[in-house]
Amino acid sequence: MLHQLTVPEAFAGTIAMLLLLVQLSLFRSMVIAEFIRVYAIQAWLVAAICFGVGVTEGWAWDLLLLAVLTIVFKGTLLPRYMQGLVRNISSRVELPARINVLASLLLAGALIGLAVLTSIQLPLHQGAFLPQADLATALSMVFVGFLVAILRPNALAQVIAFLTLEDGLFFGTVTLAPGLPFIIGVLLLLDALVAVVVFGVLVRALVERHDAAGIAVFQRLRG
Amino acid sequence: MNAIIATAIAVPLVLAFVTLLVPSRIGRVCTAAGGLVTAGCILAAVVRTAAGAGPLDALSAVFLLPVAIVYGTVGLYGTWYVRVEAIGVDGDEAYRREFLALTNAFACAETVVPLLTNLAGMWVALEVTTIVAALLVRLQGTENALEAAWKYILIASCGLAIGLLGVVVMYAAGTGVLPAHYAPSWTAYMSVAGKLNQDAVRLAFMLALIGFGTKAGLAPMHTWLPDAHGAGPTPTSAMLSGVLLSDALYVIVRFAAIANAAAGSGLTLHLFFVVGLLSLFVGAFFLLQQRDLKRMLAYSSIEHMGLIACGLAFGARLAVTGALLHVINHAATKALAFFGAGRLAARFDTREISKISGGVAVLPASGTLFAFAGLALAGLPPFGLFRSELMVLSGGFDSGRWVVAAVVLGLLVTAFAGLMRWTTRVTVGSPPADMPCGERDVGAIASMFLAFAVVLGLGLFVPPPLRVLLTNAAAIFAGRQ
Amino acid sequence: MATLSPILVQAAQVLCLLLLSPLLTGCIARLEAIIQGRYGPSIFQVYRDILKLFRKQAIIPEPSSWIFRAAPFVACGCYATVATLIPVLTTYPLPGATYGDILGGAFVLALAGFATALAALDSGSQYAHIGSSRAVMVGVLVEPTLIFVFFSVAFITGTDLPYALNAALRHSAADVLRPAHVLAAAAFFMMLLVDTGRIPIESSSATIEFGMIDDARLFEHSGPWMALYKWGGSMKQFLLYTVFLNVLLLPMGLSSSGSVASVAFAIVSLFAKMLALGVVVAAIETTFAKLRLYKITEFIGTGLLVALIAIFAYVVGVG
Amino acid sequence: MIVLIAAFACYLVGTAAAIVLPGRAGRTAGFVFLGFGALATCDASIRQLGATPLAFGDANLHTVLYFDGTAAFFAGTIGVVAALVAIFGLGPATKDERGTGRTTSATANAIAFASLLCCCAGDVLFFVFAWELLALVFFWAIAYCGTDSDSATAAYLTIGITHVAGACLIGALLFLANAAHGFGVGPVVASGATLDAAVRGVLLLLLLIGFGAKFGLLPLQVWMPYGYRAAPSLVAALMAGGALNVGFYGVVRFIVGFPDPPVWFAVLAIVLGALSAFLGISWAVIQRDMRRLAAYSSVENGGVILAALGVAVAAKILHLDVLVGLGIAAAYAQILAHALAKSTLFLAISSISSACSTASIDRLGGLGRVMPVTTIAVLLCAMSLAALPPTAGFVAEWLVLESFMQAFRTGNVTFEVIFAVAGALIGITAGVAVVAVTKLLGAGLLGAPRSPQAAQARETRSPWRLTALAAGSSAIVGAGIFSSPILDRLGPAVASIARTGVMRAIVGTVPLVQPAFSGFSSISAPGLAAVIAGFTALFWVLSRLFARPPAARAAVWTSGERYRAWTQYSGTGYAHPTQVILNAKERIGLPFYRRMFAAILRISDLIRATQSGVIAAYLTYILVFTILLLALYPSIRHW
Repeated sequence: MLHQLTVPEAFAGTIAMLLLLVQLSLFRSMVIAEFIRVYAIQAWLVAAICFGVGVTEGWAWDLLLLAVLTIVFKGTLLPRYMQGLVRNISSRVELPARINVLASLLLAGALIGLAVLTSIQLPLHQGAFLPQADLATALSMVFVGFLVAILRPNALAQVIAFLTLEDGLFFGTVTLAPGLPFIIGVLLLLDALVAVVVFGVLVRALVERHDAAGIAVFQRLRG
Repeated sequence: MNAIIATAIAVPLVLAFVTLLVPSRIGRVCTAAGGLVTAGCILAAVVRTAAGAGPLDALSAVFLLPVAIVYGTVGLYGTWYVRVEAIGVDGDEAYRREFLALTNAFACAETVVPLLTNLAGMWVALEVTTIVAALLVRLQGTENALEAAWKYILIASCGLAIGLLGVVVMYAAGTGVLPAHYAPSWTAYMSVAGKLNQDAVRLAFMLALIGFGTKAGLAPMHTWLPDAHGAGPTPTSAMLSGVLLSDALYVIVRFAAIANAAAGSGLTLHLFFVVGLLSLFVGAFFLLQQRDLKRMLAYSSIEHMGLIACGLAFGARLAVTGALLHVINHAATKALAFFGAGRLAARFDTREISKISGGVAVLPASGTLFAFAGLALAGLPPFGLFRSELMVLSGGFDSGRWVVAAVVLGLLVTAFAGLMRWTTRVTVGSPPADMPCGERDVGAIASMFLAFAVVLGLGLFVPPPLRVLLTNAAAIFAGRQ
Repeated sequence: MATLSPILVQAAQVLCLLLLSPLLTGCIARLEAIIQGRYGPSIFQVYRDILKLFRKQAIIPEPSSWIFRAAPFVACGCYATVATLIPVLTTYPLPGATYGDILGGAFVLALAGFATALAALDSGSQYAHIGSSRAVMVGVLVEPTLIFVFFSVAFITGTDLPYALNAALRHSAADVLRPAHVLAAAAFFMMLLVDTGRIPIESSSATIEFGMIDDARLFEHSGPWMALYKWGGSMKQFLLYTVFLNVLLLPMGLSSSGSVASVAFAIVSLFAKMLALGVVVAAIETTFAKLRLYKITEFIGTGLLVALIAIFAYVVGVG
Repeated sequence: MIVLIAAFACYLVGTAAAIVLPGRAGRTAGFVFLGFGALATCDASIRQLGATPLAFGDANLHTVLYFDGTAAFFAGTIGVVAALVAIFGLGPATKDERGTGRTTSATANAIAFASLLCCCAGDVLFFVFAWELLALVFFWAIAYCGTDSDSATAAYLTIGITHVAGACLIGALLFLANAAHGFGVGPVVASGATLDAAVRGVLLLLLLIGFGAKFGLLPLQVWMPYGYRAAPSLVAALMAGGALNVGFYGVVRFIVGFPDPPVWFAVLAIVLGALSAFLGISWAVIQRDMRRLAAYSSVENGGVILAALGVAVAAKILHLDVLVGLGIAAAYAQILAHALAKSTLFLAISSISSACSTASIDRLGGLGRVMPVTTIAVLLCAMSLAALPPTAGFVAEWLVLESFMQAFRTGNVTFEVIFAVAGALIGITAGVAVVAVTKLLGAGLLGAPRSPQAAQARETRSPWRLTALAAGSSAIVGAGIFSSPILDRLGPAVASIARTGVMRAIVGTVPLVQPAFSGFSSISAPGLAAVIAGFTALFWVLSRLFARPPAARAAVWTSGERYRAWTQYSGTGYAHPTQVILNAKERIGLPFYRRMFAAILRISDLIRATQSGVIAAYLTYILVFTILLLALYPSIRHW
């Protein structure tokens, strides 16, 4: 029997699917600017769901504030900063991929399937905001994030992959544990910010040396 | 009491800013003093806790000790290191200041982890350590350093993301049982352990094991570890290996304690077996063939983390106590080993094992202590690691899992074969013809003797307060409070 | 009838060894010559050699130390000692007979060999070295064969003391004829050939050649030292014959009372038995050819095998 | 107990003093304390041989000392050897010691400490501690004390083999401790009775591997020739003569004392012991270096002793209490003889290598006249090792062979055959031992000097060294001459394991050693010594009576050529015929282990491929592991 959805749930579900779709588009993006754009879009979507949950939870001020902060930092500042990073590199450089787009998508599909299958088996839905889709979506986004980082051997692509992965977490946090105190949410945000800055330092160093953010050179340490 | 703990956190925090601003020759003395002060504060807090008067619980106290040991000695070691090893990207003085500041910041973050009760807070603190450590690792600016830093931060961040998912799931497990908007602290969970959603708790532990296991260097999430340990500055390697790994392990142990209390120990212990044996396996077989001195020590860390996980997995009181003691012993011994390796590498101007020989003859004090550290890491008496290893194994046989215990023993022997192979090559024999012999760097030698005192002392005798702490901590792990 | 005190009989045993052993060597040489159709030396030739050597001045090689000079005395002392341990003349134990059993006696003989080998090495002469090197090689193989022999004899008789062995065999003719015992005795005989330097191991009458073993060791010896070695060689042969005859093969004819007549008879009967054995040895010396150095291994190996089969015969119950 | 504690304290203080005090003072202080410790050890041991066991310590801390007759015997052998080494060490530092010899002195103390601790540990965890500590000290002695160029290999080999064996030991002991629900040595050994026959066998095998590595049981002997060569001979004396005995202690305590051993294990122990003895001595014969030769001779002795203890195990299965006692007594006699002979031999080698800067047999010679004390010491060691009367080794080897000769008493075809074959192997071992020691002494010390260094050699002028050599030599003869009273004194120690005293030393006019089976056999080392000496003197007098012109020295006869020392046989040449007929070759040596190790390295290469340097691979590991755990969760949640 089909589960009866409430309006907020339907809204959140839709956004969740959008998040996933947007993330999947990373597989076919060929230039770094597209990656950054994808990330910005995802930030807005995450903010939207945060907002939605905040409204449903009885206009919880912390979630609403978090949504705003997300838009400010993730949706605006971080993409700007990254575009600044990219400016030094020729943006026409095509990002390499280990396998072709179709195969990547098939793999991603398989991972999403796995995520859904496993999360359905996990009896864990009391008090959650999205009873069926929450964990499945979060896990799917984490898995796909991993897959992007694995399949795109480029430093910036990997950073973006990590950030989208973290978006998945953010989504999970908001839907699975909407009560998680506000300060934690803010810390998560700040953390992402600092992490990106540090990533940025490293990427810059890499670019200075090799004039590109490819990480094929990162194969010296082995054994 | 709280003032003591506050001091322990505040000193490195303040020093982190101070050392960035003052000349490095002052900064390094400040760091040395700060390290000792922090170590003293932590020790005082731990002793009080053991006496039953402290604000900490036994498990936190046990995991604070590595910070005290390593940060206390790293500062002293730094007085020599900062003077000699200044080959950074940003020019010598800038490099030195940056190094000191980051080291202090790193120490601060590492001190904070065991003191927090909030699981999410722990996650944040660990993430901070990742960031600081990544900066430290790339500080020398070489190609290898950059690569290692990149791998470290990417893998650790991705791993920690899964760890955060664990925290979130744990939070979900508590919703409904605990009040709305509750803080996800382990004290809260332990107090209502019986009522938590069992599956959620188990799942949270599983995700935490993967996530924080990444930072704890447990296989198969360990891949960043040898690179980071190998490429970073020596004191950083010591702090990474001695403290950071145990901090991450601490978080896992907290999750495990909750899981044990809420849902029984079956799954936790078996999963500890899986990662423990895998880590032992990886550590042992990688140790057999190594070319780089510090990388070798890194694999030894993986091996020891695996052993600790196995000790926890055996579940028997003796084994868990041994595993917790092993954490402390490992911190002290690994610090000593890295210090020695750093000294040797500086004198021979290389980290390649094949180019170093006669270490004992060249550096009578540090070389000898490095040899002792190697022997201790390999698990020989009269050093502390032998005692804790024997406790773990003995507990393993005691728990009736003698097949696993025998496998652990076999892997330890393999690791021994690897570790001793290189320790012997580096320290035994006669040095190259034109190599000057002898040493006079008081700070570095003092720091090594300090660490060695712990290594040897804990092998000969476990002070009664520590024994009380370990027993209590083992009880906490088992889910009893 | 006067009875001799045990001490006197013991002295007689040793004297017997000292005085009769050169005669035995002389007799066998003569027998051999007769078998080969030669006239041969007098049976007293060995005595003359020894006496002549004793009166000559000794020359000591320059590199040698005191070990070179002490060795022959120790070797002869060992031979004389063994005579006190084994039943040469009596069936009852004499004073000092319990100081060593068959194994003990074997170790005492080994000491004599050790001293000789060292003296050869100490001489600094490469020829002596060759002999010493080869002699110890042969010794390596003889030892286990003898041990096997002792084992099987001990299995059969339940004892390891020469006198007790003698008694046990005297009381049971069946034991003497057991396959295990016969085989063990055969093995011992083969080792006896080896140890006394007989063909097929070594030609005792040969002149200097590089195929030599025992005699090569004596290259640097002269005067009384040489005399002692000659004498010692005879004594060793006499001892081994005694063990073979009185302990293993023909335990009869010995004095059981200690009376003068019985002791005298024992001396005569022992010598007669030895001469009979000497005929066999001489025949072998004449009919066989000397083996190549490393072929000796095969000969001794055969002996080892025989002794081993003796043990198996006992263990599996046929013997 | 106070005396024993004092011994431990002396060794500890000795170690510390040698480390702390500078230069020669440290070395001397170390050896002074070693000497006092050795005296205290000997005193405590001799008093304890027959007395009621002493126990002392804290069971909760796993520091229990238990000192009974068995422990006392082994502690005593260590004490005696330590005393010899201490006296020798008071002389100047030898050439094969690094620097001022402070390290040597400290290490010697540490070896004495650790090996004494092994013998006195009353708790298995404590025992394991002491055991592994000894392994570490061995490593240290080999790695950092000597001046050998190959010490790295030697040290690694030593610690590697020892540790593999140690792991077997730890596994077996912890398993038994689990069965015993406690760690006391007595209950742990006794708990074997509650286990399956198969488990008992496996445990016994593990224990044998564990202890066997220490005394060079084949195929674990590989470290010994390298280790004893790399360590300073002074320390090697303590290792080979004293610390080695800890392995035998383990066998006596844990294997012979083990309840209900399976038959196959007894057979295995005897066969392995005999093979080890035979191969050990065959490989000793082909060595060029004195220290390596001595090491392989230790392998041989270890095999002989194990075989004798194997007799005790077999007799235990057959319930022949007297034979159990005989086997142990024979082993004890052999242990004592070996301890004295091997330590004195290494001290003599130390003296030789100091005088000639080499211990290669092929480059020595001509020492018999210039180094008389050393030569006599080597001579007596050689005689003892070759079991020649009247030395300690003679009595011991005789006892071992006697115990094998009791095969006919077993009434068991298997054991009769095994005893006979093992006895013969040990017999041939004794034969080859004569070759080995003749080579060592004859080719090594006698004849004309074979190298310029040897030609310039002089006896040491240090009174300490000479005293040590003289003391060692007299101990070798003394232990042979006084074998009856000594064995009498050891009776209670034997009885503590065997439930029966065995030796009947009939003290009449001359002390006699007679195994428990009356009328079987007897020897008397003093009797034989007296008779041989008497007859030797007689012959000497005879030659004096005849020989009128005194003996003269002359050049060696060389068919008219000028005499050249190098035309002499070298040690290698001397042993060559024996090598040919024995087909002796170190088959299970370093190359064998290198090949094995290479195979493991190939496996490690495969595993190392996982750390490929490719970050994507690393992320994949995490991803796959996560998915695996999550997917398996439903089936593992109730693990």
